[in-house]
Amino acid sequence: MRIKGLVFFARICYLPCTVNAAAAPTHDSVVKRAGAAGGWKFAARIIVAISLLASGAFAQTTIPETDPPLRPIQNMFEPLSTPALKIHETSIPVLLICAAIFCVVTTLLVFIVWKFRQRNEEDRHVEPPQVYGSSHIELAWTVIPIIITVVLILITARTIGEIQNAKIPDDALRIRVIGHQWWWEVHYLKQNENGEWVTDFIAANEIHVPVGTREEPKMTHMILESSDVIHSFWVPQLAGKTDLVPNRKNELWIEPWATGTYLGNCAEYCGTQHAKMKIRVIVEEQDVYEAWAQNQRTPPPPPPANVALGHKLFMDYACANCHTVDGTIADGVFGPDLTKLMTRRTLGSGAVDNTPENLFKWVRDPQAADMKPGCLMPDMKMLDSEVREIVAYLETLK
Amino acid sequence: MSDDPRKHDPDYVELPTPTAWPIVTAFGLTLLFAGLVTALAVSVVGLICAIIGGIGWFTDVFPHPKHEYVKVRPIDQQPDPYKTSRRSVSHLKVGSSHHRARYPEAIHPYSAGLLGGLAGGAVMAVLAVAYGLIAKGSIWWPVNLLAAAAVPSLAEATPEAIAAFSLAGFIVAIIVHLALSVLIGLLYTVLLPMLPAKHEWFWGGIVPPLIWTALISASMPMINPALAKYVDWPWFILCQVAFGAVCGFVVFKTARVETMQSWSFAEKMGIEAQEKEK
Amino acid sequence: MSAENVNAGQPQHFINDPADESTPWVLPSPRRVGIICLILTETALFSIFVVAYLFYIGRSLNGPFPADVLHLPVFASVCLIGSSFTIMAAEFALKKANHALFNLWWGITMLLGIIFIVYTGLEWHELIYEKNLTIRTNVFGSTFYSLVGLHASHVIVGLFLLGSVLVSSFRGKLHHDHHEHVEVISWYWHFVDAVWIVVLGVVYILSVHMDAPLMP
Amino acid sequence: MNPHAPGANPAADIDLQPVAPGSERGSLVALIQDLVFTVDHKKLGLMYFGSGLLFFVVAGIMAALMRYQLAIPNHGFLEPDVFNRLFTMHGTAMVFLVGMPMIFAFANYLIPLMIGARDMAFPRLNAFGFWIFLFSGILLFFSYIAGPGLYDAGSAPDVGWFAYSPLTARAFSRGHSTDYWTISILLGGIGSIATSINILVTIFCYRCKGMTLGRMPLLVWLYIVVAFLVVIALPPLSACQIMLLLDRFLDAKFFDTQAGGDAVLWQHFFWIFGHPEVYILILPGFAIASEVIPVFSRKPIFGYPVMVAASVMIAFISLGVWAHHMFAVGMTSFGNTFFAISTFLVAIPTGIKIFNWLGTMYGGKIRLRPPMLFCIAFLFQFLIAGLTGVMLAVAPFNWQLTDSYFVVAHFHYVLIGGLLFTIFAGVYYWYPKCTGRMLDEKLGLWHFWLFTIGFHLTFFPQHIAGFLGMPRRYYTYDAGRGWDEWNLISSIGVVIQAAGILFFVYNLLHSYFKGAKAGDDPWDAWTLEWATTSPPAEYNFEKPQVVRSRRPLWDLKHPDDPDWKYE
Repeated sequence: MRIKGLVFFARICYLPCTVNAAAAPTHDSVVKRAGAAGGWKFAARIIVAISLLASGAFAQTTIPETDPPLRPIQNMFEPLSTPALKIHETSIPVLLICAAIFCVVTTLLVFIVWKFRQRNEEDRHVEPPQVYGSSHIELAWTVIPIIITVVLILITARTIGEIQNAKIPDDALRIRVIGHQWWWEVHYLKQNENGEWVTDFIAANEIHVPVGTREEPKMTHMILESSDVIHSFWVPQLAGKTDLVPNRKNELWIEPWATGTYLGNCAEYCGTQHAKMKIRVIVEEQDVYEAWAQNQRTPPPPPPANVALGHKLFMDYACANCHTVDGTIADGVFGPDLTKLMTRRTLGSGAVDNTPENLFKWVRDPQAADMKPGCLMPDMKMLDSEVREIVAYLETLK
Repeated sequence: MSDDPRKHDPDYVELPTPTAWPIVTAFGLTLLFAGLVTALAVSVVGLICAIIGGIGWFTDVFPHPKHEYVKVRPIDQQPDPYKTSRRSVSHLKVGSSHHRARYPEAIHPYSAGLLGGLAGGAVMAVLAVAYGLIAKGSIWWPVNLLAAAAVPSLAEATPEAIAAFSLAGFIVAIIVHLALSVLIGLLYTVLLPMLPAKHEWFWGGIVPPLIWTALISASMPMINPALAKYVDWPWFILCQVAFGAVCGFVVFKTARVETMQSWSFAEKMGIEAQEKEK
Repeated sequence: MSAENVNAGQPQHFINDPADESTPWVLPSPRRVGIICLILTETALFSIFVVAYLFYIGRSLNGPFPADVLHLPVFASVCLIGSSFTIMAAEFALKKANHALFNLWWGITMLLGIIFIVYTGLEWHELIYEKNLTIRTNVFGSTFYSLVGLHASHVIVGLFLLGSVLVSSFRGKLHHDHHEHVEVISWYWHFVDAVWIVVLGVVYILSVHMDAPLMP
Repeated sequence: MNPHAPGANPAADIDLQPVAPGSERGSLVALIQDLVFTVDHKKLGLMYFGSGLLFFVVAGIMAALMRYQLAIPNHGFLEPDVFNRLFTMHGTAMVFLVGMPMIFAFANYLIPLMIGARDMAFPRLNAFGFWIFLFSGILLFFSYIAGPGLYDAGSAPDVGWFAYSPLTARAFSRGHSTDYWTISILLGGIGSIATSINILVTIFCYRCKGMTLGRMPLLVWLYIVVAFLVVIALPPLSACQIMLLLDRFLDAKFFDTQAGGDAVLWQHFFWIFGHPEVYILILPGFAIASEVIPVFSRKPIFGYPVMVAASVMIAFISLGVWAHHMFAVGMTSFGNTFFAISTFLVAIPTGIKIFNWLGTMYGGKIRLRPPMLFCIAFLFQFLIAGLTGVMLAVAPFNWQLTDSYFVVAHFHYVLIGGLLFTIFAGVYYWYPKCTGRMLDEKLGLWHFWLFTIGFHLTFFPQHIAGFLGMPRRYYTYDAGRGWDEWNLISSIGVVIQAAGILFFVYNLLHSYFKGAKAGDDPWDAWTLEWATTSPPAEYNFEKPQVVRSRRPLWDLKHPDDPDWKYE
């Protein structure tokens, strides 16, 4: 009860704009928020609009709707998964203690400056009494912070243990996430006869996981690795961030209890397109998840005749050197696995939505300013007609 | 050089001679490294510069650092005698009759605080363990509940597990209990002299424990959920008061000091010293 | 401006204060404080390389490994550590104003240092050309050459310092009041020796007998 | 009374001895000659300040460009690589080319004056330290010009000021851009260490008669701590730069994860330097505040021994907290707990210091002049910075907050709210001493209010953007993530800050020529630098000084009631 009150307090204090966003996520929550916002924010939006016009910025302004609904506002004070909740519960006493200290010291400061400011001419000629210090008050303001520190240490130690040393239940979904410059490779794992965890199927950038409830949580356990530089996996409403370090295996777990498409980001600077290394964690009902996983496991049929040209171009150009399409000669590992490309909602790790036009523009030149300039996929300098053929082929990969 | 007559002349001041060798050396060193990212020739030039600079510098300071004598300014350009517009200084009411103070005035020695804290802590521990034994049949019950603030396995443990011995819990509980007892004991050395002279046992032994118990009860669900779940308030308060009473008593008896109850609050705190009344 | 005013500019009553007059004002020598700070900063530098070496023990993916290629440099170590004693002897001679003896001991110190450097050169030559261990071979090679090389470079700097003292001594420019310079240089030399003892323990003894990482 | 012209070299009209080359004023050549040849601690201090200010303006413009890019979502003003270079250079320049020279500027100018010495212990080394700092800065910025055009020498570094491996490996950072960064830091490090050794030796060996360690001004004490930290924390940085150079030029394997090297090792080594560096930068801020606040409150510093002890404690603890920058790299729970605890400990001495400053002001007669205003703002902002620091120390909370805009806000509150504000306070306080003229008070107030408002407008919203999951080092972001308004406000704040800085720079120039005459001791202060003329003579003091208390000038001004009777 108390905690709920505090949560509310924290929300009011810090985040007036997002109170209802996660409570009732809707398809157009972004637009709704704008409408519900106060007058000053409306003014801010006008300024945004003017600057947009003035600077000739790109047109993309909002994130389109998805199913399950998007959760674009990743407010860390609205956790929807166990580790994020534990962090949140730890943060509340910390915030309260800090707020209390802030209030006390600021009040003192303002009071002192006001009370003891030099007021009149007489003040100019008389020095105040010279006080060097006071053993007992100095002792007091040493001991009291130490006591506060002891309290903070206790809660911190407990929460670290609770999150880092959690047991992995038998029914946990296990996946391996491998960071690449600038995308995510996701291996869904299964246990083989020897009890080892081996790859079941491979996805990229969008991580589908089943939902649980707060009473009966469903854990998804991730092993985090990197193939090149250090990245960091961060979806604030699900868990704190953990780095993906080459040559190391880090762990992260989530237990989401609300469905939705959670937006996250790479949080460790990893090179040119660090900003467009976005994460989507799609939390869905168990049966929806199962259906998706089953589809991912199913090898694709051979390409239909009407896209044979596109298929050939894909294999002839360097595409196949970097990308894998199961059941074909394409087995490259530098780029995302494209076997189920059309089941994904974005291209380029969240750079743009996966629409036919965007797919065309992406294949034609991923380095274009409105795509992902600097990404490791080169501009292949293909003719538009060739691109169209390849896109037609890619559109069959679902 | 060392026999220069100006060396002991108060009208002359010895200063190091200006020199360009440091900048030459620094420049050479920079070029030496810059060659790595540009061309080898840059490094070569840099090395030569650095060596020349280094040698030049060496000759500057060896066998004796080069210096020159500068004549001091004429008297009318030298600094003014020290003046201030603030000739008078407000006097203190308390402490010495002078204008300034440091407040060692009269507080209990720190050792009294340590001792009081330890004594209070011991009594509190005995009471808590007694409660565990009587109410839950286990001396580890209170120990583990205290440790549950920091030990995750205890925070989510069943009552049986809390009643059982846990090494981690024991160590954490001992450290936390000792640390807090001593710290609060130290606070008592500061606090007691400021309390009203009458009924010290009440102001020192009962009131502070009640205040901090109220604070703890407000924050306990966040700081120690397990304790919040199983706490037995009458016993809990009894333990706190026992600590306060014992600690206060020990501190108070160790060395009696003059109380400051007649002083103003700021004076008690030692951060202000009032002016003497005219 | 009168003379009185000038005096008022100075803290007159302090100068007249007998308490101050009678207590001499002695401060530490700048050279000594300076060299202590320098040694402190060098210690910090070396400790990072030592930690890197310790951390990478047992982590090389391919050989050669320390046990395959390193043997204890007994003679070189005796020379370098012995030079700490000879430099003390030289200092002692300078204090007694015995310049000939000073030159002798100082020269021996330099000679011992040079022997050490020559030994290191030979060792490196053997490692690189016969045992195929270079700085790029594995993490052992990287940490070994950087740590030992850093130490050797300090020995070389030390030799330059020793040499400059010897040259000035021969040219007769080394006066009695330079004993502090000499002392400071000897402190640096002792420090270089002390580092070698650490390097010896870590590189030539510990890592030769370890094949698993020390740290998790 | 002797109204001598400000800036005039009093030694110039002495005919007996040719003094420093170029001390005859007027010709530009003479001036440059003077600057190049000088070994005078005051001139070097001013040169440190001038070059630091120059780099500050440059790095500030870089920040403004970045904020313009981030003002609105999906802004196309800057390319990703350009942006990445900007934040790398901004961070590197602000830490190594602004923070370090600024703290050395104050150290150089003030320490010899405050301890009654004629110059630094090693004046030539002092000049060397300055020049190598300046050249390293020029080399770093040269990387922009060198670009692909000159020798194909690469471009400005784009790996962040922390340059985490393996992003700096040849495989991920081609060309020489990272090498520029490494070499520049390595060279600058040599200068910083040399200067710090010089500071330590000066303080230990050149104090005037009677100035025991317990009677030194707090500023001098804090610089002992700072210089000590530089001496032991900078070498780890140099060591890891050497390793990186070996990796990049000789193909060594220190950070090569393919060859068994460890990427996290770099982070350990870097932050063993990096965290003490924060205290290296902020302690001089504390030092300035500890001089200004007493003088403007007309009281001695409250609890001098405790202030000294707290500073030493901060330095000591700061050497054992580095891995709190690395809570997310996957340390063991033991490691995380250890570093969380050690970090909490820093809060204790820091809290003591804040309370002691408040204690100094309490019961005083506070003159609200620009130096004091900046110190009061510093107290307020540093309080916020300290509290957000406590939040970051809570390791689980840190897993959410680290690498987000919350951290950006936090360390800007530390370094701007803490260091820069105290530097401003120091400039307003000691400008009269350096030039003989007062800074204009009205312009100072404009500067103060504009900069303070702009600062909070810029950096406070970033806390909230961080709470909403906005990561650092993003050149662009999508609309609709809840970040838009906060970023826009933040960018607007920059304009106001820039206006404040304009007032400041204008004030510096304007007052140099037109400011009111200051006199020797305009603030009625108590430390030895005010016992000489403004500006001081080349040799600082005509006669050796003698002190008997922490406030020698108080003793002289109140001979009937001197301090030394009580200390």
